[in-house]
Amino acid sequence: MATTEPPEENGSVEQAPTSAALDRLLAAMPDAVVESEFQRGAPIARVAPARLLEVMTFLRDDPACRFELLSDLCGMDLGMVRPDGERFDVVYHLYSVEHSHVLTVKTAVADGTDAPSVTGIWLTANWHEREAFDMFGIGFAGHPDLRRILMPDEFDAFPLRKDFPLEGREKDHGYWRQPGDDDRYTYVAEPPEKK
Amino acid sequence: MTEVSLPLFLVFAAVGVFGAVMMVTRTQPVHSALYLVLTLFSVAAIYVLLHAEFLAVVQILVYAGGIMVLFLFVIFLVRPPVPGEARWHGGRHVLLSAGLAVILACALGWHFLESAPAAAGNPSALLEGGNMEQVSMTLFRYYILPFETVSILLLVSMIGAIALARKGEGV
Amino acid sequence: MLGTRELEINLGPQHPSTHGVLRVKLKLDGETIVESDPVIGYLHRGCEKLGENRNYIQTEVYTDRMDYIAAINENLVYIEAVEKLLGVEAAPRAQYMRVILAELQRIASHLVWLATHALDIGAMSVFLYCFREREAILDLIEGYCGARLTTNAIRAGGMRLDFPDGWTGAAKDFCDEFPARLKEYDTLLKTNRIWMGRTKDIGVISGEKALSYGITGPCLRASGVNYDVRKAMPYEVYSEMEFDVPLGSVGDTYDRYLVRLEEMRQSRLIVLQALAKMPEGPVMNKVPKRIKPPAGEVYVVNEGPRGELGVYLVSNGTDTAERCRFKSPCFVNLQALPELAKGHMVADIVALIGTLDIVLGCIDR
Amino acid sequence: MKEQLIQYLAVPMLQIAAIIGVMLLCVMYLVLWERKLIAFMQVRMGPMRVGYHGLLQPIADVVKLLLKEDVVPKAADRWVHLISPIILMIPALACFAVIPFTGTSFEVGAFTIPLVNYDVPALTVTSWVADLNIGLLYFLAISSLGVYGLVLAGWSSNSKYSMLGSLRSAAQMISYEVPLGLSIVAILMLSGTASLVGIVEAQQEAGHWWLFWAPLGVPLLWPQFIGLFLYFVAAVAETNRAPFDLPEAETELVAGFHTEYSGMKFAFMFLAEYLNMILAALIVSVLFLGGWLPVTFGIPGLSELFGNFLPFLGGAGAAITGFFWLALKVFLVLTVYLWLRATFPRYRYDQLMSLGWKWLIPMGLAHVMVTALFMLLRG
Repeated sequence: MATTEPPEENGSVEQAPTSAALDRLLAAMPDAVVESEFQRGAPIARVAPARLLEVMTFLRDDPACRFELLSDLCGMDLGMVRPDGERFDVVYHLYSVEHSHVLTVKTAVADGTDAPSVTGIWLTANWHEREAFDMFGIGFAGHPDLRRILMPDEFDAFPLRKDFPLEGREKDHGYWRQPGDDDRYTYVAEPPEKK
Repeated sequence: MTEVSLPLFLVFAAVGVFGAVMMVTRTQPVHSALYLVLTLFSVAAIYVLLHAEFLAVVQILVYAGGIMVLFLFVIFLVRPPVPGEARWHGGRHVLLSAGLAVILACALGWHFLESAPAAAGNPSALLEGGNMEQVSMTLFRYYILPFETVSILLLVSMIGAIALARKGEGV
Repeated sequence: MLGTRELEINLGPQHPSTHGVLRVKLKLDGETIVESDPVIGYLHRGCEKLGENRNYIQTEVYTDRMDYIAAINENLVYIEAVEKLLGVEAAPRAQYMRVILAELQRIASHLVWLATHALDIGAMSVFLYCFREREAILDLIEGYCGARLTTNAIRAGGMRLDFPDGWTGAAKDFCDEFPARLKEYDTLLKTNRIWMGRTKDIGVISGEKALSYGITGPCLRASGVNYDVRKAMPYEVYSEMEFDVPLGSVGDTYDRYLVRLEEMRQSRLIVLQALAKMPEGPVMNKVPKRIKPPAGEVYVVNEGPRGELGVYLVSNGTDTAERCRFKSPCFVNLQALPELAKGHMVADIVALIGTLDIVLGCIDR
Repeated sequence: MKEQLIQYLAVPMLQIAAIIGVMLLCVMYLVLWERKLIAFMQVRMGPMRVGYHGLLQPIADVVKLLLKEDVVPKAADRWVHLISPIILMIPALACFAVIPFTGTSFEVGAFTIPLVNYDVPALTVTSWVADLNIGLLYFLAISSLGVYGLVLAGWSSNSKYSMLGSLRSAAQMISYEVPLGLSIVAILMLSGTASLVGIVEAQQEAGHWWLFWAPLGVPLLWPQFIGLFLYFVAAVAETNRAPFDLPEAETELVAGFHTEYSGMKFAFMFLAEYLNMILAALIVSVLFLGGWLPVTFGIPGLSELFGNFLPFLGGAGAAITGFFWLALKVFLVLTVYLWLRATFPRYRYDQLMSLGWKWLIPMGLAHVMVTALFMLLRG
């Protein structure tokens, strides 16, 4: 390494970032990638849900890409940012141990529709997709065991959605919220009397 | 000490019979097994009264300490603890077993009446001192062939049982 | 023949060796595990939701509470993400300080792992020996930032304060003494027949499978895959440090044990190098008081003691993140537990939970 | 008749009371010693608060256990749950009946108990309750009954963890009974008797402990080290102590068979475990280490000197000396016992089984045969 600072730390705008993996993907499947960009030096490719599995399989198996590791998979609620488009993004952070390069793949999902499950490509997607389902209510078509993971099974909302209040709802987990003396809440089994 | 041993014998015999009856009538197999242990103990105590201490100790060591523990083991494994699952089987079985018991009692009684006087008069004479030497002499000197035959027989049946049990596993 | 039924037992959430509030539903045939299903979420505190409702500076506090065994590493990865989002860099001296603290924290975390792992397998003394050394590290950390566990030590742009007087000497003393202590653990465990019997060939996972499961950190390296973020994508001043990445060959519990022990030695070397190379100078670069990064997103990964720690921050131009995602290595590693445990015995499940080195705060977030 | 009644009824009763009392005290301080010793090995202090350096800690523990609420699970089999700690205790105590604590017997002259004016005839008091000619077998038989306590405790609690613990203990006990028995066969052959008193006397006659038995006159050609090792390993396993503490492996089974026990019942189980440890150490001392014989035994000159280092007390001095030497040996064996716990990780169930069946039993058989061979060669 020539510089003491790793390149990803620079984040300089003047230097045009490049990514061999993104170039390879754009060359091999130009019609699958809806949009590609660089954010703080990291390549991001947006893919339509219909082509996602195809793209992901290519990214894992192509010798120039070889993304063996699905570093992270998460959902994102863009309800405020993108009011007219699909509500959710599913974000995949890929890493290749062989080439030591990264790629972020995104796919947009509307509320109530499913994203394709990548559990067949990376086993690790199983729990990540369950978490995305648990937190955002994003469905994953083809997931072997899509149930809640962090929240209790009987929970009926999706807490990471932007419309879910930070302090919780009137009634959660079977208990009612009752305002206490000092800005704190207590939780009671019976609905509190409205004053 | 004969005057002490008779009442003791009666006590142990009563406990033994009580244990046996309770064993048969319990619906919970673990309780049955416990009563059987009680019976085995009473029998061991009676051996001691007959000056057959070695037999008594072996009775406890082998039956109470070994075999009955295995019994419990099997009961646990085959039947997870669901109390009161076993039920009373009713009339026919009772009649049948009572009949068999009566026949057995008659046979034993007849046998003792016929051949008792010679031996029963002085039971300790049968096993002089009841110690280890006596038993080992009997087993390993006078009856060595039958003893070994029986052990081979037991070994064969044990191997057979294992083979049967593991049949499904392709061993 | 006599049929035996499968026995279902519930390991946890209140159980001595689940390292917190993990619950594992086990199906047993005798003592052999047929099926296991980890149930998590008992410690879910909504750190991500909080991160989207608090500003960037406030959110750092929550990172302490995720992996509370290795808070500095969590701080570091989060602050790196914020710095990258802001487009600032840490002061050079601060970068060395971060490496020193992060590596000390890694040793402390590995010590907790070894302590609890050994205790799970019944080696009681190792537990206390490890905690003795960990205490020394925690004293150092407390000496720097005033807190033992919830450090909150790192700021965007550098460090809040320089090391206090005498701190570097104390750190060096610890490093000098540490190899002898490691040797003590080796005498107790490394060639102990019982220890080897309990860990060899337990929970074997191939490198390929481990990658597919997303396993990272020592667990991945024990399976022979050479992936260490400190080498692959060096951050801070790791590119200047000389150290080896220990690799395993079999991918069993024993290999994971060896790899982690060697990592402690390597971490010690890194601390010594960083202490020697650390330049003088300010520890803080100029950073605006209110952190309001321009819109955009970053995904930053670090090598935590348990594996690849990731932070995904999406900024919308305000002082609050639009999306604040914490990728937890424990969460991912734990997912492989059913695969590792299959066919082993009940006693092994505690060895396996131990070898994955999970922290429930990190899993549930 | 009156003499007989006192000799065969009153004296044993007093002996039994004395043994139980002393042993309970021993258990209390054995626990303290364990905590202190392991604390020392683990660079910590151990109990320090109650009394000087925690010397009164055992008493505080006993009081605590006595006052604790006795919790019985709702679904437990109440009767079995109640009797299993008792079943554990009885064999542990009963075994002490055949242990010779010291060699010499006291002659107690006739005296009159004041107040009631009851004349007591002259008596012979020994340090053992009974010297059975099948003493060793009696010990084996009675100690094998302790497993019922464990098994039934686990079963009656109606808890899966307890159940797994008791299944393990049953399997473990049965497996290790065999090597335990095999390891003492050689001693039986050497002594020519199964009486524990007889075994010590045989060592005295032979002029050395059985541990240092020198076949064909060659020292250390085939000493009983193997027998001692086998016995010790099997005894550790029988008493469910580390590294064989699987039935109560706290990291796997919470507390194994006694998970659902509290208060007095738990105290009983705890007592029984430590009584069994003391018993095992006593048997090791008697069989292999020469019982009440002094540790300098076999060294000319010294053994006479230390055989009775309280000569001014006469017979009582010899008895006290013997008791001292036995206590010392037991203490050392127990210390090794505790040391194991601080050092070793725990075995796994299947490893334990294979160790027992594949290693200890063949070793035991071989040991018996080689010893027998040497005895034959000697003629």
